[in-house]
Amino acid sequence: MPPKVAVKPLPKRGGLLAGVSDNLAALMIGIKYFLNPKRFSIYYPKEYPELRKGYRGFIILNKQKCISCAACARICPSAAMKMIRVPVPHPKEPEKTVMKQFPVINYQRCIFCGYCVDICPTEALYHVNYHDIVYENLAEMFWDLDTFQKEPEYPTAEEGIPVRLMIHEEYGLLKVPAREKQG
Amino acid sequence: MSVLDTVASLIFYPPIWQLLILGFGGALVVAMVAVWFERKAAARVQRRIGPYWASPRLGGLMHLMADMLRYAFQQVVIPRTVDFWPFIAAPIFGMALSILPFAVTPLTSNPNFWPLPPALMEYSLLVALAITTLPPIFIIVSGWAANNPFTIIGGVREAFIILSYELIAILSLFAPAVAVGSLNIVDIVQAQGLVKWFIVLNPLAFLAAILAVAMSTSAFPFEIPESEPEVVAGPFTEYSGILYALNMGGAYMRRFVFGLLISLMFLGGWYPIVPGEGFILGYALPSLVVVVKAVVVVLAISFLRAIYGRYRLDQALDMAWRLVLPLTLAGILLALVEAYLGIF
Amino acid sequence: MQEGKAYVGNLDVTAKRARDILLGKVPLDKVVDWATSFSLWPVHLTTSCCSTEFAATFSPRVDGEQFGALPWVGPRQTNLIIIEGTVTKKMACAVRLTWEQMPAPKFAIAMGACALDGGLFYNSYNIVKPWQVIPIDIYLPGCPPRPETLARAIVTLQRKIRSKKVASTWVREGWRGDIEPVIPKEDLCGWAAKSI
Amino acid sequence: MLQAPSRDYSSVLGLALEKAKNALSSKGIVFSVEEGKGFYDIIVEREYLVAGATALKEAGFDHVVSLTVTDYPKEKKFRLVYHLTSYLDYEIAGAIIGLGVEVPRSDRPSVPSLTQVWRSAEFQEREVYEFFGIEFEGHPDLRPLLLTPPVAELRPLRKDFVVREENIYEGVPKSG
Amino acid sequence: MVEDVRIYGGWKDELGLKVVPSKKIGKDLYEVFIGPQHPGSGHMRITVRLDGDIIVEADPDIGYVHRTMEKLGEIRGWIKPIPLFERMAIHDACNITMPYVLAVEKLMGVEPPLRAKYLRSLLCEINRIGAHLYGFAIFGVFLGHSTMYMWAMGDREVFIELAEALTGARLTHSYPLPGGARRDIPADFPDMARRAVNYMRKRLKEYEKIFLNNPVIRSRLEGVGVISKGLAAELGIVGPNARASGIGYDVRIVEPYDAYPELDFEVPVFREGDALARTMVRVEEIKQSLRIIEQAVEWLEKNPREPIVDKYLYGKYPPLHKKIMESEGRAKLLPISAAMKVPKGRAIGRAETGRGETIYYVESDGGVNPYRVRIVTASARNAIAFKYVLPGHKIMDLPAIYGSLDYFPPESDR
Repeated sequence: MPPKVAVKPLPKRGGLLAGVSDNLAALMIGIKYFLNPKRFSIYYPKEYPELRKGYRGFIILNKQKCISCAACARICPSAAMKMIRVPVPHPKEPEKTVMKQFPVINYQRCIFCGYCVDICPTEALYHVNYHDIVYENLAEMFWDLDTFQKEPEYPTAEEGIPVRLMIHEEYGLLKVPAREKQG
Repeated sequence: MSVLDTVASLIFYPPIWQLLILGFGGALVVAMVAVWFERKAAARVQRRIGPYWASPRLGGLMHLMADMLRYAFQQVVIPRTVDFWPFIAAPIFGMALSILPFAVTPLTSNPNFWPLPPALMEYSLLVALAITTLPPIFIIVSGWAANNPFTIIGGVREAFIILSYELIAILSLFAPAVAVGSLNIVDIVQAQGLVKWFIVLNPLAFLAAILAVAMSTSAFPFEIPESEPEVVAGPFTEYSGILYALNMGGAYMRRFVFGLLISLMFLGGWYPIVPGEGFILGYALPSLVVVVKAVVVVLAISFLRAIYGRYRLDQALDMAWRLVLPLTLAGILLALVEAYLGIF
Repeated sequence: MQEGKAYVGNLDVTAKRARDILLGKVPLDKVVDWATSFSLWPVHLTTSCCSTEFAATFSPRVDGEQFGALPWVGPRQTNLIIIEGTVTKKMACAVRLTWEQMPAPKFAIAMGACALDGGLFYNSYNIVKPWQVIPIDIYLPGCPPRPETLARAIVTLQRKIRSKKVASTWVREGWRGDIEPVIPKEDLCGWAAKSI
Repeated sequence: MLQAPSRDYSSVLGLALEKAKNALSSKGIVFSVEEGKGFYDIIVEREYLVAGATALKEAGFDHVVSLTVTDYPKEKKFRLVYHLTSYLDYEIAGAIIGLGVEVPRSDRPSVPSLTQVWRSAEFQEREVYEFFGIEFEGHPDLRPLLLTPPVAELRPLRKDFVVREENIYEGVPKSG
Repeated sequence: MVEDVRIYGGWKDELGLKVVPSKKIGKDLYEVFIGPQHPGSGHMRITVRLDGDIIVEADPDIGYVHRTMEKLGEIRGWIKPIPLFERMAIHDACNITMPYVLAVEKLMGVEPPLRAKYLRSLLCEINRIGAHLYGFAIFGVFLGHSTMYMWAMGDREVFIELAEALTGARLTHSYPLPGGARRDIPADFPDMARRAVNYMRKRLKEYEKIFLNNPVIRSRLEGVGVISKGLAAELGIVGPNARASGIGYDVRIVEPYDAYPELDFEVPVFREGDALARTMVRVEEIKQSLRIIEQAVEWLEKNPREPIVDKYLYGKYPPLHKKIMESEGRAKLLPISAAMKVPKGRAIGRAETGRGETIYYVESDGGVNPYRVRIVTASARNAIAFKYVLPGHKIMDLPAIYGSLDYFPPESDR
């Protein structure tokens, strides 16, 4: 069945009777939700949503896998990723060093599009599944090579318990604990 | 009589006493609870939490205290373009006049605790209604004094709204007086007794009164003078800090005053408690019942925020003149019939 | 206060103590900071497309009102400005004017990559960076940041106000003078008088 | 009229081109057709622009979708195309036909405004005015639309306004 | 005070619903600036001149979010502009990038595999629902109905969860690529989608009770901001706004793309052209989008998984990439795509976004960058409606008209 255009009449409502019944219906549905709000709000610092595995959160570098191809820096739409040259031990002669280039990232600009992760030929870059970290100054947001290899501290996880929002037919979203309670 | 006695008698003179306790203390608490309920009930209907983290055990009631304190300590910006004295004076006078009706409303039938001398009590309804018509004038003044397109449009809208609701409010609150044949609030409450409440005997006037209160205190769906999408915050756009808090509080005080009047005129006042002798039985308990009924009315009006949007100005005026005014007149007619039948 | 002696005996000590309480402002500071931190009302200024996530923050998922933050209509009654993404040269004037209209103590959150270093528009000819226009307290990475990130920013700002006594210092000492915006107002709003 | 089955777009486009050609030739307008992917551009001389627009409007092309201007600094010209389509004429609805003119790249390039023909071109002509500096003669309200005057004076969409792109080693603080 | 005022309006209406008064009005007009810091404007400004309560002249002043998309599109290669253009309407991300991808596909002459087409259409429809719900939310605020705002935003989260499960990002999916899509559906996706569809159908009935049939709201919408069919065609109004005026125009029908020719759905059209009709079009479109999601999910579940990128690209995949595609359903990019070249030519790509038809004119000179990208979004074409529809209405109708036009400034300003 191909798509088609369908002209529809606008539902008309009028008259005193419809006016009274519509007012009552609106009031009733308000009272219905007042009595049973079916809410799924997250009490934020005490609860936080645990995101799915494929979520595109902060990007972390696995230095061992990096082959210095610079594809990530070239695909980055906001020029947040840059290559720096650092000395690393020579693969065959340990006392010598060679210059090798690695990516560093500027989270002032990163837009979390994940192109760098997808273009990396060796899967040296990966996402962590959290995103809610804030900064009080701009300089912290430029990650040098050491910071880029560590997953960032996640203060929310220390304060709260993880919950998961499930899609539910009755409630829309339903808040369930992400993990079993310990002990 | 010593000076101390004079001071004591002044302080314990019932109108001032009631004004201080109910006006500055009680009404402030009621306004806080009303705003809290408005936000919390709307949040429940809207499937979210509402104010919470300032005091999780009280359900976020302290957030309102925080708001009030924050306004109190915030900078008061007075733009160079405003008319200085009216700009400052309007919210203060508006607030003062909003709580003045507490000084004339009796909350018990025990004459020892009436705020006015018994001779004046004959006209207590008239006096209370007369005072309630004053505060909106200061809203208009504040709108004009702020000298900003939005405040001026807001002030004009307020004026339109006043014209339409004033008549309805007064007529619908007079309906019980017509039925009973007295302008004394105490008489009207006594006439209602335990069961013959006017909400049952005259639902038309009650509905009209509720609508009039919603209009006069710009509750939804009649929140037209402060309609955000066109006129930002209406007459209060330029106000900041404590002056804005006074303006905001004034509206809720007025709602509470009207709530008191409705609870007395339609909801049987202090019944089922029959006031007796002494402070507890004669004043505290009956007034508590009246206040609780008034709070229920206020909260019910606040709840409408979650259900309705706002009317357009001309639609609201149209509704007031074409629908609610006939309703009020029908209510008066009903009251006349009841008076003729001699129910009271 | 020692038994029975406080009122009559040692007037000096009592007066001093009273002065400490009233003028030392120790509890008053706490009250001001507490009240301000739980009453951060963001002004309605949508600079760019992060406003969708700003809207989502104040929607049922992460209800921003649970922190006492109530998005409000006019700048005069608010004390928080959330820069929602890119600030263009045309918008920068509005941002600055709104900031100046807000009564002190006031705070600012810059949201999203565009508001930090331009994000995708780092070399665009029509943007300015918000930290050049107004002083910013908290920065959020992401494009756009998640609603939880904005909630985190509000929580962090609340803690900052309480721990560093930002609001009470501001109340006592007037305008916060430590951060000067980079771009002067004439450069931001000068175009309004110009026409071609 | 509205019961649209799934149609073959290319045949509709062919029909629309025929209709446009007929309308223009009946007014005696000289034109050349250039093919693009999914549309045709009809390029006319500057003096025929208003007449051609009127003819196309009569033929059923009732609104402007896009006023597309491209700068060719090497050939010293702007290529200015009104991309048109139709809502009300069902036969050609959705087919994009461009009515174009080539403007020499002078100090103050100008073309006659087509706002009087298509009201929908009004804002787009203002946009082209600020981005390219092309003036539209007879436009009722020619002001910059999107940009502030200082930025609009740069004429940012011309090719000689260059935006610098960073390379992959640039802007890194010196650190280990 | 303004002298010598131009009077617009006086448009005759076919249905005889409204004729804007075009009387000559004297000097004492009242000028009100709505925006940019204004609860009723968003990121734009409308200069409104009032005669009493009646709007005489409205001058939309847009461009507060102009972020130079067309210029930046000329210097960023062929892949990088996808996230860039997405920022025009981030809650409608897949739809707004589709036309660009389609135009590049036309220039390159590639055709995505059928599975990728279905995936893209699926995400487009999820985004369309999200965009319409966002529109409802803003509309609710404009009419003072905060419950509608919260409900619509809350239910939008359901579809954002769906999109997040599919693409890994809440709003900015950057999902379509020339010749394919980026991720295949996860295993639990079909169940989630079906639950979301059933839930939304129930909720739409509740929306009717509290918002659409609410007498207060209806009185604000009926007969307000009427755009007749002729006026809509003359001003070039697009999308749901045009369909509310009786114009049965939808890119999914006139130039079908992706999987739409194979799907069964209707394009709802109303004739009234007032604010209520524009609202109802969106409600009906949500219903149709739910149908499309059901069909697309069923197709994706029924048919075996296949590579979701173009055959040529897949042929160049190293074994690791192929393994990832099979195990995670994630399409890797090849380093060549950072600097790919596209044959010379001109192409127009267009798609039906949540707010209407969006057109990208892409010109290539055979290099690594597009030579010219011209973007005309739906909101950009609807902006002119403010100038011609507002005059003659009361100032309190402004939010009702603004909200019903579903105007989104970042999309309009590009």
